[in-house]
Amino acid sequence: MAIIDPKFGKKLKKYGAYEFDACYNCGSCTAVCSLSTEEDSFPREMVRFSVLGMKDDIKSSLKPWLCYYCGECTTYCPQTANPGELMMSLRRWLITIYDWTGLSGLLYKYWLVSLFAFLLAAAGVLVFGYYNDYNLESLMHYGHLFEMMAIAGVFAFILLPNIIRMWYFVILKPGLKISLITYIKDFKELLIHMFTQKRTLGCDDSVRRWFEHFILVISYLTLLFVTVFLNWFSTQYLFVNILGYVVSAVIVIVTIDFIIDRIRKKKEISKFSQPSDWLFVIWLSLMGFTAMAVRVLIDTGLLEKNVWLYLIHLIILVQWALIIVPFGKWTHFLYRSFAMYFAKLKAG
Amino acid sequence: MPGISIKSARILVFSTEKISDPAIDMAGLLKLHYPPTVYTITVPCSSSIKPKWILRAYEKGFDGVFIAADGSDCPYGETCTEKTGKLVQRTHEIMKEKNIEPARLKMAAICSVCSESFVKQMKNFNEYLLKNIS
Amino acid sequence: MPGNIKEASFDALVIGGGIAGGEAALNLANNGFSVLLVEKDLSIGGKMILLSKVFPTLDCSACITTPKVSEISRHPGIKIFTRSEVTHIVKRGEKLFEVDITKKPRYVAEEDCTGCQLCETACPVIVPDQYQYDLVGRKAAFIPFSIASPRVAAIDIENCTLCGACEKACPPQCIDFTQKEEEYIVRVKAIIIATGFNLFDPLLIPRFGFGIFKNVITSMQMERQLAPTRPFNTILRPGDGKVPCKIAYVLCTGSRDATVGNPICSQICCMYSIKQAQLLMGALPMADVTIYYINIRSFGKGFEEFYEQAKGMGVNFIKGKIGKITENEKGDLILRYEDINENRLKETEHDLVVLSVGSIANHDAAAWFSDGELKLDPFNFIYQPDSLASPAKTSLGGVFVAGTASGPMDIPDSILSAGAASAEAISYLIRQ
Amino acid sequence: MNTKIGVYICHCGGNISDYVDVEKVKQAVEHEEGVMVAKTTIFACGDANQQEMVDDIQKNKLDSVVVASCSPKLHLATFQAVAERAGLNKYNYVHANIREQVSWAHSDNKPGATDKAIKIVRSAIARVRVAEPLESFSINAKKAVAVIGGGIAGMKAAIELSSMGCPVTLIEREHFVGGHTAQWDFLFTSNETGKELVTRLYNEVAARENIKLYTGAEIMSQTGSIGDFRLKIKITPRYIKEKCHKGNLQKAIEACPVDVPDEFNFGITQRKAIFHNFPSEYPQIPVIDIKNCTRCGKCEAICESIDFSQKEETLEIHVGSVLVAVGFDPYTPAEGEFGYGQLENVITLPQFKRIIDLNDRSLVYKGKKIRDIAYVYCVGSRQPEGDNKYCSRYCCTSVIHAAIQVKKKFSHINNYHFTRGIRTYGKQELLYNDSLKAGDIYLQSYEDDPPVVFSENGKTKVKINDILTGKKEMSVEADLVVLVTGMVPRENKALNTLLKIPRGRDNFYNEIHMKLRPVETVIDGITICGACQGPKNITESANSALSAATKSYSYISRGELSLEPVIAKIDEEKCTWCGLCAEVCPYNAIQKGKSGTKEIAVINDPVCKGCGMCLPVCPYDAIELNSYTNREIENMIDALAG
Repeated sequence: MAIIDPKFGKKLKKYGAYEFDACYNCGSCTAVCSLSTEEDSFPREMVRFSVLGMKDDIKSSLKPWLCYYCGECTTYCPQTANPGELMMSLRRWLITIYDWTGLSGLLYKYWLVSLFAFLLAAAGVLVFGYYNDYNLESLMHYGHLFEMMAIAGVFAFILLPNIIRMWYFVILKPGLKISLITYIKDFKELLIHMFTQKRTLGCDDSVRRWFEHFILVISYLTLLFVTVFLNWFSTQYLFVNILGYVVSAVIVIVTIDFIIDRIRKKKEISKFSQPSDWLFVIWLSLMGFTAMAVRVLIDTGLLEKNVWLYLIHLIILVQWALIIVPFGKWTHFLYRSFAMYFAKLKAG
Repeated sequence: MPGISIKSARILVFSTEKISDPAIDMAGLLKLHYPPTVYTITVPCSSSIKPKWILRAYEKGFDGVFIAADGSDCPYGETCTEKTGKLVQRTHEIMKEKNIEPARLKMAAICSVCSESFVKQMKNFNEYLLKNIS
Repeated sequence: MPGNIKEASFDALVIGGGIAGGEAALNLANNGFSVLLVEKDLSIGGKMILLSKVFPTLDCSACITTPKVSEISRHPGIKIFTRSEVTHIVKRGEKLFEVDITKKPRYVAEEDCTGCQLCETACPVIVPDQYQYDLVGRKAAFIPFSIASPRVAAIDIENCTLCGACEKACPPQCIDFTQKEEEYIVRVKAIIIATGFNLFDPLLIPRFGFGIFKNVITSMQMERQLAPTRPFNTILRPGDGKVPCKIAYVLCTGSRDATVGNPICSQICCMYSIKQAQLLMGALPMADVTIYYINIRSFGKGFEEFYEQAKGMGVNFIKGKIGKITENEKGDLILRYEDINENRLKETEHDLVVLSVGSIANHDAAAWFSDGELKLDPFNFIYQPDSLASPAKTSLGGVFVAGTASGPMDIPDSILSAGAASAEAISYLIRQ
Repeated sequence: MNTKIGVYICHCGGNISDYVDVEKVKQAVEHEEGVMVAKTTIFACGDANQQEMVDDIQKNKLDSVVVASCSPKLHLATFQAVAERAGLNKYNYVHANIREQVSWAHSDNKPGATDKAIKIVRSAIARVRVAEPLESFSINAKKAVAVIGGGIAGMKAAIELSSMGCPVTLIEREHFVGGHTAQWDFLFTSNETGKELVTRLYNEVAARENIKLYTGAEIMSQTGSIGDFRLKIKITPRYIKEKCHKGNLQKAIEACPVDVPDEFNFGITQRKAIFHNFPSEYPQIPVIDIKNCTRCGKCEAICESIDFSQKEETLEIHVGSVLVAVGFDPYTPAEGEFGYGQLENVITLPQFKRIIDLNDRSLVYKGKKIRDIAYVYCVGSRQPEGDNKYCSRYCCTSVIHAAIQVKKKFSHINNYHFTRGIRTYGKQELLYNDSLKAGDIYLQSYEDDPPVVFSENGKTKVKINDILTGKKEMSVEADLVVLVTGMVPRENKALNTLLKIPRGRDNFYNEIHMKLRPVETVIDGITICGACQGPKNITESANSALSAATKSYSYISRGELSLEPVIAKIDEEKCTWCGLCAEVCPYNAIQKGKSGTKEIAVINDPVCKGCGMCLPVCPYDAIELNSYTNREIENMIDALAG
């Protein structure tokens, strides 16, 4: 027997869902959703679970991740209950639930905590710079080292355990029995979705959105690879250098387009922006921009005299790698891909 | 000219002012045809028809009498159907005594828009009478 | 041309000749007051006279309306202006309103026309028949519908080619193309507004496919197909004239829907859909009728029993609002919805879809008065400042509202509301 | 016997003449017995022809007229009026339908149609030959109305009738007016409270000189018929003459040693045997509940206005019409229905509304603070098994409104609605939206799977298989369970027996026709309105009350009533009073009477509706119906057969 918990709905409002309790259960949202299927019908079910506060059912559900927010449900909701944004809020809430450290929750719910964390990261970089006498070479050396350590550390201590927790909530706890062979056989699902996000194409009018998102993800991953493993800032290879320029330029262009959308609020998906959404796009944009600027100064030989620019890049990088990637919106990239993988497993 | 040579039975219809009359009128409005030897006498309610009127019709040469009853729509209350039924029953008995085929008296509920059903009833009754009576 | 303006006085003006306006006019006239009844259409009787049967008694709508309509048109105390529109109303004082009315020409001498329909036969022009909700055509010289009152021809001058065929065919020679608009200034002591409602226009919801897919029709079109004065002798779907066997009703089309600006419930759609479903089960015994609903609102006297009766007859009720409708190559329609009872998305094929369109406000009335004297509610219905104790009163003394001009209502409620409006008007007229 | 008959046969502009040879019809009938004038005309209904008919009648001193044209539904009244204009009795006019029933119906058979038309015109002539002039008879109508029931509907109807200049006797069974509305706090659609609305209407009633209000009054007997009803009313005294001096009333109430459940609060509180309902109750004089009073005399000692010598009074009133507005009772759940009467925190919606009103700072019931409230819908309504199959219409809106009010008035309230589908029709939908947005939780069950109220570990819980959540079983621990009870007709056996207003399957009073005559009953002169006719909210009650007022007023406004003369008449010689006719009469219009010493049936003319149901049952053929006499019908049969 499920117990009704009206407090959950109030809590969810902190994650951006405002109107969902206006739902009168007509099912229009599910019926207009192009990703909803007979087996996986949403978003109404999630709206209903949220209204009644059925946390466990939401926790064990992959449906929030199956939604790619085309916004049609919100456009056609006769009660203006905004189911699309509810799904987004559930994703935010789930990120905090999967996160074993609990820090995500603090960052999502209290913007002051976020501010403090960002300032702390910036201060750390400045202090670090001070102890290195703002020596560019040393800074770049440690910066590069940090990049590698951060990737390894965040993945090993935060993201991997969180993915395991997600797996626990959606597969293990509900008692699903899945053979190892299935795990191996369906693993390609994870990679396909991680690199293509092809499910977005199921949303009605989303080829452009998918393409932007696709090249953003590819560029981001390439930039990561170029800077960390091919050491863009020190490379002598022209091809690598140009590749770095291209991908960072793509990142800047696409993120600026996203920011403009969020400011204009014309599309359903960009109407409601939480601090986490702003931080994500702006920092990604700044990442690309500062990386490109740093390399420009390297190529023009001016970086020696403008160490501050590298410091700014480093601040952005540290904030990105230690706050946004492990605890912020970045994780949706991972969870979505895993959700598709798990969904495939569940479907057998 | 069609219709002239075809003989039709003479039928007297007792219809009611508020319910079956409008249906018979509408049959005409919709140009639905039935034998021209069907004649109508209007009464307020089908339960007000005296058996002796019905008997007189046979005496004077009518082949059949049809009561277009109000059914449950009767403005004078729901007992109308039952009462009309009773008077038909009683008339049937007298008809038997007088050696008049009881099937020559028919009753059916005709609602105020039952034009089609009225026409159907008339056609069937006419056929029946032509076949069995004269 | 002020010289041509005619003047007249009445005790009361009733605007709108539907069932509410008619009832109000009769009540006033039966108590000895002179009434002017103004109707903008060619016939009085409103929407009710065009309906099939009425819930929950299933008696014929025309059979209830036509005796009222003929009583109204024969009543010595009631003067009827059809095809006439009120343009301006000024309150000159206590119990004195000055009303400007334009009587538009019908190009037929109303008194002489016998309704023989010979002009109709003669007329070569065919246009969609608005009284059959465009299901069939009519002529440019036409009688609105067979039970219209007055049952008198009119010329649809916009579509008329002025060929003169009707003129030649008319036995009493009552067709008169020289008729002009007539302006009236009417002085009345009290006004009853009974302007009724408008049907929601389903073109505003493109995902339901009305106007795109031929076999998506409105409930009013189905109503006409079921009416005694129906255009075809059976039920058919417009796409190919096939008799449908799997019919769907889409409830709340344009009601309870903030996205089309009408968040309120239209109050009648559940019941008329259930009624049509019952009539369809009778007319097409093999047909399968499904009603897709959010909540069934069978709240009136005998309504719940009527709903149960429909379930007993085998009408399917599925809880879930239709999300979108698509068409396949056979012209059948695929309805996508969430079956709430089963908590899952479904797609079902139907060969005819009826959109149960809601009622929305007809806010003509506000414009007749200057400077917002007549207040409207947020949905453009006439505002009732004392809705509990005096529902017929409006924001302007001496002006009363009857029927659906003040909000969605079914027929019995409209008639009661008309009774209330006439009561208020009578005591207003009698009071010193 | 009419011997100067005018016959007019209409072409109807071809509608008739295209299929019926009208000239042949004319020739066939012009030599019929008694026919003086026979003409054909292009349009009989046209003004020119009407004038010609008037001239013919007057010039030839015609005594009767037949027009053969379209259906009598269209033009019977038109030609009756022509006859009257020419000075004839309108019953000396007979209409023959040769369009709908001849030319159109037999357009496929012109000779057949002509033949039929001839016979129909002949039968009309045969009928008119023996037609008798009839006078519609008028009776005096007493220009006064009795309104039974002093709730919102009754008061509103009384006020309106009084405005129309009609004296009203307003009869209320309780000692205070206002009905159930007086018990409600804020009302939906306005910010008015029930008390304020009652106050407003009562002040109107009190200000009208032509309204006489009796409280504590009941109808004892009713005789007469439309235009002339006589009602006997019994009035129980209040035993208090007027208001006590300042403050003394409160003291007197406190002094009373009797404690009985307070009906005004639906039994959730106690009151004394001397009591009033609320500070602004009307009339503003308290009452002594004499059934429970012990006559201890304590109140008498304190308040000088108390007067135990007051006696029950009866009085007779004479009115032309009776308007019944006796309202509803809230449904009382059976013992154990959803825990009612067994679990102490299970109450009904009316009780809940009183509790909201009676509590101030925090919501407390039976000493316990209330936070979680469960509302169980459709209690006593929409019962698949049981008497009340109907929907009570007002309850969804009423309970949602109450739930919103309780959240507004008190903090930390959680509302859980266990529904069977919300029916906030029309603009009331907005209220449902408000409540959703305020965070109220709605669950829904099937008709045959209602929620269950049960007690577990001393806690009251409600569980439901929620169809909105894939039929999951959901449960709530509730501090208070409110049973959303519907409306049932007010218990009033005596009145039902007296007035004999028919009741429907749902036991509410039945109108003649929901759409044609929505406030009239089959008993002429008696109108009904408000919730005694079926569940209604206040606005709808007011609408029906005003409608009923109009109808009652139109019966009597002219001071006389004109009744149709098409009624049954008794042949005194033939009648032997067997009583069969009286048995079948649906209107009780036939009674045993005397003609000299002979017992015969007597028709009460104003009550007879002219249905004729009595005609065929008479074994002696002693009853005839005006305008459908044996002679007329038999003449027609003969002519049609001929």
